[in-house]
Amino acid sequence: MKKAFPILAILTAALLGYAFYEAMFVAPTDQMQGDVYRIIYYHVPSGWTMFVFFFTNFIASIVYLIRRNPKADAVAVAAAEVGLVFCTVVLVTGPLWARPVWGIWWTWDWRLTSTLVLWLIYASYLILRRFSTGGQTPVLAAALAVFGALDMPLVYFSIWFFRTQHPQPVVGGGGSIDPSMLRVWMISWAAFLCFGWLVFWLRYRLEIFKREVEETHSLEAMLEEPRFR
Amino acid sequence: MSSFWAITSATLAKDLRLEWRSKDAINSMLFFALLVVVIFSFSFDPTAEESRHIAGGLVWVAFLFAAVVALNQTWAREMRNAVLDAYRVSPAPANPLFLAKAFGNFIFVSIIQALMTPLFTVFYNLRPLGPAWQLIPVAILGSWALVVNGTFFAAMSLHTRSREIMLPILLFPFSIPALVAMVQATNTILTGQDSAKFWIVLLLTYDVVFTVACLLLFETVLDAE
Amino acid sequence: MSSFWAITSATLAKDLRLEWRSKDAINSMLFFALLVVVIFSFSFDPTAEESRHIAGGLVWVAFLFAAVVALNQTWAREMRNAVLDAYRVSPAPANPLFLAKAFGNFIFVSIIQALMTPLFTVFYNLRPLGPAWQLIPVAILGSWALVVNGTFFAAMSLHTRSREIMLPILLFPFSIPALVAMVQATNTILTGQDSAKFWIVLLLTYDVVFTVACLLLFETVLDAE
Amino acid sequence: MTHSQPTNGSSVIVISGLVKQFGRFAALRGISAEFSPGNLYVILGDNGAGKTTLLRTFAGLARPTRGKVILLGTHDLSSVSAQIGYMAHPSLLYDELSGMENLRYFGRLYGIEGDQRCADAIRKVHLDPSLARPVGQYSQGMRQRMSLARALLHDPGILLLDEPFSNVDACSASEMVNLLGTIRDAGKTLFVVTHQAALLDGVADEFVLMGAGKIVSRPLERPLLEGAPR
Amino acid sequence: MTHSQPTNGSSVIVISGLVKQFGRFAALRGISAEFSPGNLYVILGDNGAGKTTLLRTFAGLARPTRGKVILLGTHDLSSVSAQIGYMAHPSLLYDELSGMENLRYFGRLYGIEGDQRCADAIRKVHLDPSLARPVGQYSQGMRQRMSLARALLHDPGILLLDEPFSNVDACSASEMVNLLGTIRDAGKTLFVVTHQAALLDGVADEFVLMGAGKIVSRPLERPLLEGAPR
Ligand code: HEM
Ligand SMILES: Nc1ncnc2c1ncn2[C@@H]1O[C@H](COP(=O)(O)OP(=O)(O)OP(=O)(O)O)[C@@H](O)[C@H]1O
Ligand SMILES: Nc1ncnc2c1ncn2[C@@H]1O[C@H](COP(=O)(O)OP(=O)(O)OP(=O)(O)O)[C@@H](O)[C@H]1O
Ligand SMILES: [Mg+2]
Ligand SMILES: [Mg+2]
Repeated sequence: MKKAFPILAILTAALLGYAFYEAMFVAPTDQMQGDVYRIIYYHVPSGWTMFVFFFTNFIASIVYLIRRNPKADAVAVAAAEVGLVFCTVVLVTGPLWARPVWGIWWTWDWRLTSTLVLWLIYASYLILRRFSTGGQTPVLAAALAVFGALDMPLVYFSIWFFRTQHPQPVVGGGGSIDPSMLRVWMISWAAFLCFGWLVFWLRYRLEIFKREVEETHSLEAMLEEPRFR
Repeated sequence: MSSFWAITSATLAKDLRLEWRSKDAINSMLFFALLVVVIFSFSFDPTAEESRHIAGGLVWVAFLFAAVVALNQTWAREMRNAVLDAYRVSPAPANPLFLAKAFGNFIFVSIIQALMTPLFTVFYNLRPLGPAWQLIPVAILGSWALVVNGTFFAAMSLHTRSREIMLPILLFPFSIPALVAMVQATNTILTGQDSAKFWIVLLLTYDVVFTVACLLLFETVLDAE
Repeated sequence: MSSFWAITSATLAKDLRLEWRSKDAINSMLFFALLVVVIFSFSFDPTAEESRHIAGGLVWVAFLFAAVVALNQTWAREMRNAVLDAYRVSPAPANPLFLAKAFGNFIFVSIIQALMTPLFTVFYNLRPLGPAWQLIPVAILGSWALVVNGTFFAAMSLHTRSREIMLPILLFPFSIPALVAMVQATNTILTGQDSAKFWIVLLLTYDVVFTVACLLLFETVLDAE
Repeated sequence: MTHSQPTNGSSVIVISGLVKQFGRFAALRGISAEFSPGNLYVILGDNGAGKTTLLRTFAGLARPTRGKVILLGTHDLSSVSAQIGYMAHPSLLYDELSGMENLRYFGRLYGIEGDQRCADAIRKVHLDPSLARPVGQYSQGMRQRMSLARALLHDPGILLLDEPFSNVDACSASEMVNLLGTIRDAGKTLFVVTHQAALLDGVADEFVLMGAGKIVSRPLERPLLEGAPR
Repeated sequence: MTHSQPTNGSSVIVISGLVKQFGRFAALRGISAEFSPGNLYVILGDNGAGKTTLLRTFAGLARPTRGKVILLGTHDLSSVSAQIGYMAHPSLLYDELSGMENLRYFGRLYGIEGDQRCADAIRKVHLDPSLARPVGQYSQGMRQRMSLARALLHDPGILLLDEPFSNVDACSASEMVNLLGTIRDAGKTLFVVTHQAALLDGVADEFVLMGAGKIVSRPLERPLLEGAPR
């Protein structure tokens, strides 16, 4: 485990560098938007990665509710945190891009709104984890995660019913893209996924480690005699 | 199954009796809702044409906040003297308790709505240009959406620190889709520009999905210690 | 006199400690503020021209909501385990308790305001056309008006008998002048059409009158059994 | 240390290796024991010994951190909850309702209809079923007795009573003891936590002494008690 | 019936014709009595006899419907409240604060600065001042003792204790009794409501029996008690 990490880290860094190179220098310039569009190689992969992690959180929460396996809970926390970070990236790169292209930072467009809702939901998930007292945190959090996952389809399927300013999804939607751009997209996405997975893995290890430490402490506490009655 | 409904109705009857004795929730909701109506009518000219455009938002924000005030009280009553423990050791299943609480809150919110709607209509000089009867399903589905999730999250926030503020923190993000649907449906009906059908269907879906989810998960949340 | 302030500050410190048991409290408040603003933005189209006209109303409704959430909590804490009796048997006078509670709620509402104002400004694209600094006294005086009466009436409502009659019937008409003044002052400053001076003076008078009244009457209310 | 009773297929409660932790603090530190039906067990111990925590795990209100509780032969405590009567430190009653209204509600949770059984339960603890005053206005001892009535209402096979006699006057307490004796003689199993062991001398079948999260001795060599139990 | 003590200028508490009604129900039905300083009075009586109500009128928490309470020579109870220590059925403590934090706050109400006296009060009831756990997580008996510590904190001249020993284990209870004895010997006046009269046998100066809102007999002929009080 300890040896694997540096190797993976180096590989990921290399992949990220390569993706950066492809995005900045290899991919063709957009006819309408010029070079600003290159932010797409960060915006979109972050969006996809975020979905991957939120979905992981959902699955892990379900597993936890059924099996009550603490590892599933550790996966759920880690996934929610990493997912929230990528969601933040989407929410930051989106307006950065919107400003030159649409002329405004933000609009209450359904797609943007739903991304904000997603962010809020997972932020409240993490806040609940902070604030709940005692040993029931994982149960409550898992229940909340299920609610979050249920909210998403409602939010996202309604995209098809709206005319939004935001481009339609390429996969399953009406959008289309140049194949050479698609290639770079895929590379960036792979790089982001690797990076996300690496961070997630670290966070997961940390969580497991924390729990082990707590376990040891509580075992110690059990052995020592109480100081008073 | 019949005992399921017997317990639900017994719990609901008990809650209504308690509320009738103290009038806690109703009073604070009513007070708050009245203030909201008055504030808004003072703060801008309610006879203006555009009032119709924002009325949906006003009404539902007022109800949402009023509901939060009431929902915060729901479970507090069960925590005093640890009465909830008495429910938990009994063979009664968890869901009747949840349904009774949700129905109870639904009744409160409906009462507030019944009282406030005439006020709003008068103050804002509202006259729906679309089919007015559609407001009734919107009101029912919308209130239920607020209440079913609110009851669930209020139960959740029992186990947290700073309980009162936890409820809106959990409830608001999850109810945004429903809220948007309610507001849009109301506005569409009031302005009569479009059909509210899509929004009503969305609300209905939301209600069904979340009621089922609450019923499936409530026992877990109740028994978490 | 010095013991008066010592008790006030001890009580305030105790309340803040109870409230701030965790360092995350501020985070959760920030989040709460964000949610309220977002909820409003969904419900009203904030880019509309008239947003400036209704902004005063919106802002104060949001603060009122935050205040109600805080006020509901204030005395409930003292009733648990009958802790209030411990205060009443002590030689400490009643008013420090009242002031501490009012200050505590004031701090809470002020933090929410401080967090929410920038958010509102951004989301609603607000730019006061009148003298912006006047918003500060309006905010302070307005919050105090909300909080001082709210604390008093929340204390009254401890005794169920009086609560039924008192809370909506008294608090409501009494708060309206203050609310109107706050909303009008804010709107006037935002639109820059007029001078807000009259409203500020009205608020100030209201605050002084009601603070004195509360201090004079609080002991009676507290000792009523 | 843990238990000295022969393993017995018909035990009402079997616990093994029971540990309950609150954060870093262990309230129960590995308890194994068996309890046979039809007995009245008196649980003694210092404040903070873990008596309440033990009763709460029996009632299914606290989930053990480690270890098992088998109640009436099953792990699934909720399936046998109709057989459990639980009385706690707090009254578990709605302060704003009268005694009768309280019991009527709790009766419904157990499928009990009609006022007859509620009134009987209230009379058993020597209170007046027609008292209209809300429970919040009862005196402490009256509330305590009403709480016992709630626990007895559905005639459970296992009664878990957490300090039923505290705040109860001497005369009512001895009546309550007789009542518990009658219930035991009807074949029920009772667990009574108390600090007034002498009161139960006449009816207790076995004294269980707890200390620092463990069962210290059982049956108790009773250094505190004078008379021998039946 | 009412009292049999000679009227005495130096009485700490004089009550005459005390009536307390809750709606139509009279919890105190015309009590007159005097209590002299430096004594430990034990108040006995059935549940609902009015003991708690009597202590609450002494403490100024309940206003008599009729009749008078003169405390340390004055009618104005709030002017002598620094001389009163009161312990009730509920703990009068904030569940979310630790014991030390609780006492520190209540100390401020009496003008007590610094942790020394708070820690002393906690040690007096055999708890640990450094325990960081919030009081809500204490066991019932620990909370009860912490509540006594709160009442003792400002070293009051008159102590009103409502069932201090309920839920307290036998060993701690006898330590508490000794503590009360010491306090009495330091010249304070104590009123202790309890249902465990036998516990206080050794230290009580006088037993006061209440029944149905009246003082039934005083000094008590003690049918319930074996040993003679000092
Ligand atoms: C202002 C805030 C914005 C937010 C919150 C946002 C959010 C998102 C999200 C969550 C996704 C991934 C969803 C999916 O793959 O279905 C996405 C994809 C995308 N965004 Fe944005 N976006 C923003 C602005 C923009 C702008 C200004 C543009 C360009 C004009 C843009 C272009 C795209 C494109 C092309 C995709 C890929 C669509 C796909 O194939 O799925 N976005 N955006
Ligand atoms: N929720 C909790 N969180 C943390 N600690 C707890 C909690 N509940 C109980 N404890 C601790 O567990 C220990 C045992 O508590 P328990 O209530 O079981 O004692 P007990 O034997 O019933 O005492 P008593 O006779 O005073 O009622 C105590 O030290 C208590 O502080
Ligand atoms: N707020 C109230 N409203 C109505 N009746 C009350 C109220 N408080 C007490 N009572 C009634 O007054 C009577 C005396 O109550 P009190 O609490 O003084 O009894 P007590 O002697 O302390 O009993 P216990 O030993 O059970 O604590 C009881 O019948 C009680 O129901
Ligand atoms: Mg206990
Ligand atoms: Mg009493």
